[in-house]
Amino acid sequence: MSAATLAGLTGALLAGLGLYGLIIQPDPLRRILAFNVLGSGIFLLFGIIARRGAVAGALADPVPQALVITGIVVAFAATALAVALLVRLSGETSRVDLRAELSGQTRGDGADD
Amino acid sequence: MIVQTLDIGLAALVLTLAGWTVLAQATFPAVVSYVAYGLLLSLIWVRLFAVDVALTEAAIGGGVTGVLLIGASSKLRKAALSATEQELTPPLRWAIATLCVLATLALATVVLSLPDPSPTLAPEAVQNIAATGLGNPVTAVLIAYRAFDTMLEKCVLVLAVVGVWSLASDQYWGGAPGAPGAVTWDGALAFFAQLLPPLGILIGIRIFWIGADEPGGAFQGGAILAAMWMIIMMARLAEAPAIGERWMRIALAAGPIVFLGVGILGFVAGWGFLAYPAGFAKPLIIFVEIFMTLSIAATLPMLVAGPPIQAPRP
Amino acid sequence: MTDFLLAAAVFILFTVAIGLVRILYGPYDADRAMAAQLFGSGGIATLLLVASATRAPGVEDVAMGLALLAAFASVAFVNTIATAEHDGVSGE
Amino acid sequence: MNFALNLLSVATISVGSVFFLAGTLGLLRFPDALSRLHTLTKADNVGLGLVVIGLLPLAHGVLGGLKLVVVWVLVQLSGATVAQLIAQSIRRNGPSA
Repeated sequence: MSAATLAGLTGALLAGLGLYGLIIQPDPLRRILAFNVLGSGIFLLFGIIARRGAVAGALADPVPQALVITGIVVAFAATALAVALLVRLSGETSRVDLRAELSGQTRGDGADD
Repeated sequence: MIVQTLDIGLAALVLTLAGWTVLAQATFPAVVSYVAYGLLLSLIWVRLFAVDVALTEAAIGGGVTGVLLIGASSKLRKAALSATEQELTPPLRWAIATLCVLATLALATVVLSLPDPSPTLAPEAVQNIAATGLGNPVTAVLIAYRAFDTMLEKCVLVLAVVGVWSLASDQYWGGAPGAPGAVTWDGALAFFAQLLPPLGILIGIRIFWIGADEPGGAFQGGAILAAMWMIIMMARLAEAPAIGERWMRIALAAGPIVFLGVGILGFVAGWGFLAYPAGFAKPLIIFVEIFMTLSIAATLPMLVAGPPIQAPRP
Repeated sequence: MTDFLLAAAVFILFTVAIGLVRILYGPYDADRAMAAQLFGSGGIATLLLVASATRAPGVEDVAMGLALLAAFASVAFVNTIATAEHDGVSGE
Repeated sequence: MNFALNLLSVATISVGSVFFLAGTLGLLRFPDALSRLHTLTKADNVGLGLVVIGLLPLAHGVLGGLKLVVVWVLVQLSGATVAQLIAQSIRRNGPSA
């Protein structure tokens, strides 16, 4: 098995693991972490596509690499915004539970992404 | 043979740390696991010969995100944890686990059935690179071939800062994020924060500069500059600036605005929106990248610092 | 020589990785920060060895980036304690 | 000459690896937080230093070698600072901090 395939399978496992954490973790900060694990798994899939596209003059296809770099930046921005929302929520209500505030309203746990 | 041991070991370690990040009982171990996980990811990116990505992951995954998350875990520790949260029943838990295993299997099937030889844009990227005057195809993709993505990414960063700031209470609008005062000029941390930035700024500028031809570039260099500003603020050698400061606003918006300005200039001058004129591409690209680097160096610390919590000075 | 470098990389990576169990089992948060710190320098050594063995270009810059930021997580950790103290809340 | 340099590399990198092992053992086996801190922040600095010395003959030119040394200096600086900071926090708050 080549290094690229191995990294790809690792990426698939990371994505599954992150997805699991995103669903089962009650703590929103843990969900943010799980979301980042999920994201990095997907980035690795891009990485192996880049590596498999290597040609003379480039050790890896630059297009997926550039997409991943953009992705890392955007994921960081989203994480920072989610963390700021969470800290603000806890400062306001002294709790990090999303459900109590949302009962009776539309259920939306999408603050994590 | 040994290379395979290394790759399998890296994969096993990265999965272990991801498992701890997701499943650890307490939050702090999960956060520390995630920091170590970021370091391992950049090793894996080096193994995939994606050094530009490894550099980005090293700057963001290990350093800046670590500071953000460790700070968050400490701030949230004081908040009452959601005790009312109902536990998931075991059958539901199993159902979720099965779903995630299926998702993993689907992705793994995709990985194993990728076409061979793989479709690639690398030849085109390498062939046309002379027109940009650059030597690093990844930078060429970011700043020339797919400039639109990069421009929007910079806009996303500015929007994220606006989003974070919009969480401020009304009385703090225009004030500074972070705790006030407590300037201590002695101690190990202050010494470190005085010694590191000169070297770090040099390395950051170098990584930005060589990005034209070798792994590196505006984002990676900017992230390192951002980290140097963060260490100065963490050591309390300088306070976080008020978000109402004009220079702050200009620094944040300069990157996307200059990028967009050059793009529109191309539209007006007839060589195309977000395109560069033949023969003059590289100087223009460097010009855009300088402002992007500065913007990133200003944006990342502001994202980590969070919304303002001090009233603005009159 | 290549094989030796890779073997040394594998050895150092796994050695420092064993130390990571302190992240899970602590017992104190300081131990967790220390484990991450040791893993940081071990990871940098691994990176340098792998880069030298596989001749991947530009990896020294990655190592410099990691080395610049090696202290950040621990500094953030110590800062959170200082902040907690300042607010009159001690650690756990 | 080349053989002698290779031998030097092998020797220093091997000894460096042993220091990493020592640091890990200290982190795992030592009874209290301060002694754990002591071993690990010293062992990993020496370990990395020896690995860097071993890699110097294989570096790409003077700039490559300089970068290796810079990496080591930076880790040294970080390790020393972190050791100070964590030790101070342990001394003030007890190990539970």
